[in-house]
Amino acid sequence: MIEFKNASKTFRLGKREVNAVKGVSLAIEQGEIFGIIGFSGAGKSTLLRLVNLLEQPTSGAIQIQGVDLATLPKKELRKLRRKIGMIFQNFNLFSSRTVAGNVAYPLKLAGIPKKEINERVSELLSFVGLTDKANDYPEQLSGGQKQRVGIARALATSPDILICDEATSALDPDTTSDILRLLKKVNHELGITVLLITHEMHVIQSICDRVAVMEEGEVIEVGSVFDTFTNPKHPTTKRFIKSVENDLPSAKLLREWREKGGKRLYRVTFKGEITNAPVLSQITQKYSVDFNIVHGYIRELQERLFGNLLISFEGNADAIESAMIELQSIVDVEEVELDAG
Amino acid sequence: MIEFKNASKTFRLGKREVNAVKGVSLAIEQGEIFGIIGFSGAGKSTLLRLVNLLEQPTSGAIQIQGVDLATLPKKELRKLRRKIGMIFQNFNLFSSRTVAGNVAYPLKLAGIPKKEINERVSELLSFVGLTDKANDYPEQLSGGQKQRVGIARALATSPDILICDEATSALDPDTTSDILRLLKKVNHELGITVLLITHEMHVIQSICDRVAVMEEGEVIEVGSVFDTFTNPKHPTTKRFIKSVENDLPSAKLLREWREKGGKRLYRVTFKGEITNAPVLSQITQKYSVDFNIVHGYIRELQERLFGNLLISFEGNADAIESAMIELQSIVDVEEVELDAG
Amino acid sequence: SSDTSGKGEKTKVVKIGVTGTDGEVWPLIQKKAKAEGIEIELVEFSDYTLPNQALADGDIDINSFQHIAFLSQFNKENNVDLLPIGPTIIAPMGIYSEKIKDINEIEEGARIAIPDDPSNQARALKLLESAGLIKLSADFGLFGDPSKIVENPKNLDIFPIVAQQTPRVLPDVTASVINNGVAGQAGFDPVKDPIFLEDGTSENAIPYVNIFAARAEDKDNETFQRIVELYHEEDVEKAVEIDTNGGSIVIDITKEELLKIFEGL
Amino acid sequence: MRVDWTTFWPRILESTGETIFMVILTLIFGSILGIGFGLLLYVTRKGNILENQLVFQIMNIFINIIRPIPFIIFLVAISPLTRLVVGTTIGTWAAIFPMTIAASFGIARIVENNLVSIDPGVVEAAKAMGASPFQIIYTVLIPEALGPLILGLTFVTVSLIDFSAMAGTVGGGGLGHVAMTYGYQRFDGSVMLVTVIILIILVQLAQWLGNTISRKIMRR
Amino acid sequence: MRVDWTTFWPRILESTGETIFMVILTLIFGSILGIGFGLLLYVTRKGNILENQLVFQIMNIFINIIRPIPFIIFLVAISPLTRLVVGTTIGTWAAIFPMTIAASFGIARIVENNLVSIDPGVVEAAKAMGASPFQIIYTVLIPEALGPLILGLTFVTVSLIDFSAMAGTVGGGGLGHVAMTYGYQRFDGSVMLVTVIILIILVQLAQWLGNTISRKIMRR
Ligand SMILES: Nc1ncnc2c1ncn2[C@@H]1O[C@H](COP(=O)(O)OP(=O)(O)OP(=O)(O)O)[C@@H](O)[C@H]1O
Ligand SMILES: Nc1ncnc2c1ncn2[C@@H]1O[C@H](COP(=O)(O)OP(=O)(O)OP(=O)(O)O)[C@@H](O)[C@H]1O
Ligand SMILES: [Mg+2]
Ligand SMILES: [Mg+2]
Repeated sequence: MIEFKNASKTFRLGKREVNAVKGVSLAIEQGEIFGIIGFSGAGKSTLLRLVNLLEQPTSGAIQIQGVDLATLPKKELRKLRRKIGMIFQNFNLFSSRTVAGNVAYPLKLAGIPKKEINERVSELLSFVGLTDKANDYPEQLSGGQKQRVGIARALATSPDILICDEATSALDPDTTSDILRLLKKVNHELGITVLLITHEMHVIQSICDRVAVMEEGEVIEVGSVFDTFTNPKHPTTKRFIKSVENDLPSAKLLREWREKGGKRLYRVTFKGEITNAPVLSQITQKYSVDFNIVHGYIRELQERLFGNLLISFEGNADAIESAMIELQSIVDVEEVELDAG
Repeated sequence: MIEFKNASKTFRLGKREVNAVKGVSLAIEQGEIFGIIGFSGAGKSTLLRLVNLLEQPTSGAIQIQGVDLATLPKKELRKLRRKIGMIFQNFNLFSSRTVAGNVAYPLKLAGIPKKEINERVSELLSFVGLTDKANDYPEQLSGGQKQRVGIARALATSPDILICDEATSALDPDTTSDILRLLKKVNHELGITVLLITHEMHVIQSICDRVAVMEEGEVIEVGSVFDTFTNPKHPTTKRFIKSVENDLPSAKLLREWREKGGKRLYRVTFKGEITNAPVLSQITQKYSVDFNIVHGYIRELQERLFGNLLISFEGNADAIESAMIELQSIVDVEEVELDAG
Repeated sequence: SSDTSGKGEKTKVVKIGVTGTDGEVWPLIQKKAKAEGIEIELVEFSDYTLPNQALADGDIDINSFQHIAFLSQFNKENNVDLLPIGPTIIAPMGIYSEKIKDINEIEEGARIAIPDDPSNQARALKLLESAGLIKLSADFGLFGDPSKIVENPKNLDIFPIVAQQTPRVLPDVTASVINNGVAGQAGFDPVKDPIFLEDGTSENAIPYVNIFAARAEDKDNETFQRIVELYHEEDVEKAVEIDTNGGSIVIDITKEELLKIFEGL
Repeated sequence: MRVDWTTFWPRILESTGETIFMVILTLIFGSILGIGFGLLLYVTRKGNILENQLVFQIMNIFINIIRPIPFIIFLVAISPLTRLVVGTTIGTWAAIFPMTIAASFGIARIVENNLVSIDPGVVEAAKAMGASPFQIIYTVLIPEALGPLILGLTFVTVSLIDFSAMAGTVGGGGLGHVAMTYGYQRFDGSVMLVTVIILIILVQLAQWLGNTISRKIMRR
Repeated sequence: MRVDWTTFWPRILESTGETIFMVILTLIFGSILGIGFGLLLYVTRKGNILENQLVFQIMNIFINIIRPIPFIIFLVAISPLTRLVVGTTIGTWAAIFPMTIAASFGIARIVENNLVSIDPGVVEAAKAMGASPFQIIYTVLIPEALGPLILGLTFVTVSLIDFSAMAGTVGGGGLGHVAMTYGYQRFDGSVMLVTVIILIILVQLAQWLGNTISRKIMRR
């Protein structure tokens, strides 16, 4: 378990101070995949760097399995660090080592025999799809290739904790899925705790258990991914999720819709089991109302379905009214202002 | 207009050759926002670096407004480069200059008076939200902050062409939208041609006019964003789009669905005007069939709507059959194998 | 010295510290000594302090590079007991010029280059005094420097410089005081070219007789004496003359005389 | 014979002044020349902005011809040039000229050495913005390498302080010369000690200055 | 009188051998010491892996005390140590010892200087992987700085070839000594020319080797 106890980090720039992390208290459970999101500059990377004491907290403490890192003798700290894999935002590859040499590095530190190292390295490289680049040097790689070397290197020693600072930002969607699948697999099979920063909400959605939202050095919201995405509380979280979910069509489309004398629009949101029942279809048939889904999605979040649809209903106004009342008793319905975009 | 004429770029690594770009012919229209996607290492960055001759093509030519760059005298080439803004994948900020100094650099090169430079710089910094970091140095910035400096620097001279190599990969969704909105604005108002690489499909969806897909140095598909996303042709493109669109729920959910004796599932896809008609609702009412949308989305692509829904129909088998036939005459319908996940 | 194999007719090895400026002279002496069963091993230094130190420390057996005055100074400052065991040469100093033909043509404010190592510097100043150009203080001694000039009627600009540079800077000065050994090697005729020449046999010049030096306990070593004698044979004298273009003269005074002068300093 | 310290102090002060004067001037002229040569070496290197094998090889060989020549021989060899430029071959200025030439070649190597470790990405960025090779040199290469460059120049300065002892050869004076002629050659330990201490103080000052400036520039 | 070339050639060859011998040995010992000192200076610097103001300041000052002392005075000052270590204070070995000490301090600065430009990110990565300071030094710092470091050592080698002329002071021989005593002091231009040409050839070889190796390591 990783626990931040009122941890703060302040950078001093001449006379100015930058409070990168402000009194964060957070507990990450063993075997959890924990996501951190937040605006650029919110302090996410700094928070992560506190975990293995790459950055000393200005105040507060960080505990791993109940051990306060700051109290550890240097040797113990190094031992502990070997069990923490880290993928850096800017890769930090050794320019003097080949791709294979970079991946082998932590294994060498761990004193693993050469033969085993070679096997493990080629296994990892084949996984990240860089077998043919094994003998190339970092500056000869594309951005995503560098990132994959960083990933392979962090995974090399099969760490207990994996810290990923935007580990898939330079990867195409397909490679990203591969990596995420792997992360999920190691998490599942080996119980690795994963702490990751990402700006890609679908990464959070597809592998995280819980997510924390940071703003100006503070954690402003923590919760399960499902709760946070279906029911964000803090305005920043809402803005964040909105910006990916994109649950309204563009202002232009809405305007066109209104100009064509468009009917009233309702937002219908629902989650979990209810998604599996033909509720809409049944109620509308009952009241002989036609409906049209204009925009929206039904998608999976942490293996549960979650829907957010923009629907227009057509037919007798009273019938629509009644249908809405019945619908409201089962799912969330709210009318949408057409000029809200 | 930017035109690649059978352009190739080969890197020589000792005896080995890496064909990063292979005979690419491509024309990017003036004032277009053109996206490039592809696997990591596909040659996207290299292709972009050919545009301003940061990389000399091994064969073939690159023309801008009909002028072959390779034939330009050095001085002319430099002049031309000043009209091409470039955002680098790894930022390439000047570590010896402050944030403001980095943004001011291209303006200084252009010989703009100091006062104007200061105004322009603070305008740009305020736009990218880094006013308070003006006097900091790159190594004191977070990843996203660095990227924003790179963006501000590329936009400083109001170039005619903007080349963005994963310009928003390190940015949170909210900041990304801001940047994209700006790109769209400058594209619209000043007619800037934008050439961008991204791994974020929503970036392509929200601002690009056309998109090219690269694989192993070749362009394997080019087309309007709407066509490419709604009707991908090349298997790679399909995989790519699938990986973001995520148009099937997870295998686990599908299995649960099947175990519960789930009914047959159909994928219904439709685009454009038809989305605005309550087709599903009308046809199902006509045949007294219930339906339930299990998974999917209706979203906007280049200001047109596009739907992809996974629907289960309940009721009399014959009725369903008839409904399907009528539906098929209007939209695309195909049955989904439950164990396809 | 060390015998390579006990006593008798076997070869004796003598390590001689030199400063390497004596060209063909040493190979000749080596050859001659070898014929008599003396193996001379030359240790070349390019510095004037270390050969004495090495001698005192026993790293070499005798050395030959200095004049009496220098050795006396070294003994006093370093509290060691090195002695002259035989003379070699004396190289009178001369005043040379490219610009004037006669010492009297030296004008007000003229620049004169002199060697900058302590003993040559003092000697050059004394030469200038004897040429009537300056006057030195009574306590000038063997190692005085330009600060001891008490009268400088022509306001001469006396410019100390590395000895080997004195001939090289002639175009930039009115005159240079040049050690004749150096002048000869630089291609001058040390007899005809100087516009003023030191009297090699004068009181003033005697402390500048070059010598072989040895540790006090070796002052009567026969092998060493034999080497001194070899130095004074005719063919060696000839070689010295050729080597320095006549600038250096092999000097013949007895060991006893030498010691007397040495003690008098 | 020991020096008389009551009259010798002014001499020491004067020599200190001469040393500082020579070192500073040599450093200034040597840096100008050396940075120029070093940049030339770097930019004409294979794959760099003004790649030119001919110029590079000529420079490379030329620098390597001058550097190994024992200074005093070099001094003699270029004395006609010294006379042409300075008007004389003796005195402080006559020492500064060959020292400058010699120092500039050392500086050239150090500059080249520091430029080599600049991230090629920033040079590329400047290129993409249409900077001319000249602009790249003075707006990118020099500022980016400045921190380590100052350490390099500090290194040279310290060498120069040692090196300036050679100035005595041509009557240039300086502390090193005093240490040699009044201390070493006259066996006067007190002169050696005093001059060496002053030299060490000068060097500590130079190093402290260099460290401070470079740390300020590098911000670490 | 000019030297007799028929008998002088062996002398030249022997001196060339002495010079190569001295430079190589000095370089080896000096590099070992110098790299050690340089690393110590770097890692104990403010903010670095073994930050230790005391050690850093002592090293820093110590190096600056030794470097500016005129070599010949330094030579005399450490001659008791030389005798202790080498057994004598004259000859080639007696020259190599003080040269090694002097060179190592120069190398220390050059090493420090090159380490300073390493990207702190890679040091951090190694730290995060649990590398000990010692492991960081030899698996990260040295390999990452190796390219420029080799250029730096080449620089020192060239200086040493020049410097080895000083070996003559203690009877160590070498080409520089021959150039000085037979060329400079005896005004024999042909000796100067020949020795200087050989010195230059040696230096070109050293520089070529250094450039080639460092280019190979840096891949540019
Ligand atoms: N300087 C170089 N030397 C050798 N090979 C190179 C060099 N630069 C790129 N390559 C190779 O060329 C290929 C294409 O690289 P490029 O950077 O264009 O890929 P990319 O499509 O931008 O990938 P990414 O999305 O990961 O950034 C890669 O296989 C890469 O290893
Ligand atoms: N070494 C440093 N010195 C000074 N300020 C720093 C330093 N490192 C980070 N900061 C500042 O601390 C704040 C938090 O930075 P951090 O890198 O943690 O942000 P982040 O949330 O990771 O952002 P991003 O998403 O852009 O990577 C930023 O304002 C940044 O400018
Ligand atoms: Mg970050
Ligand atoms: Mg790329």
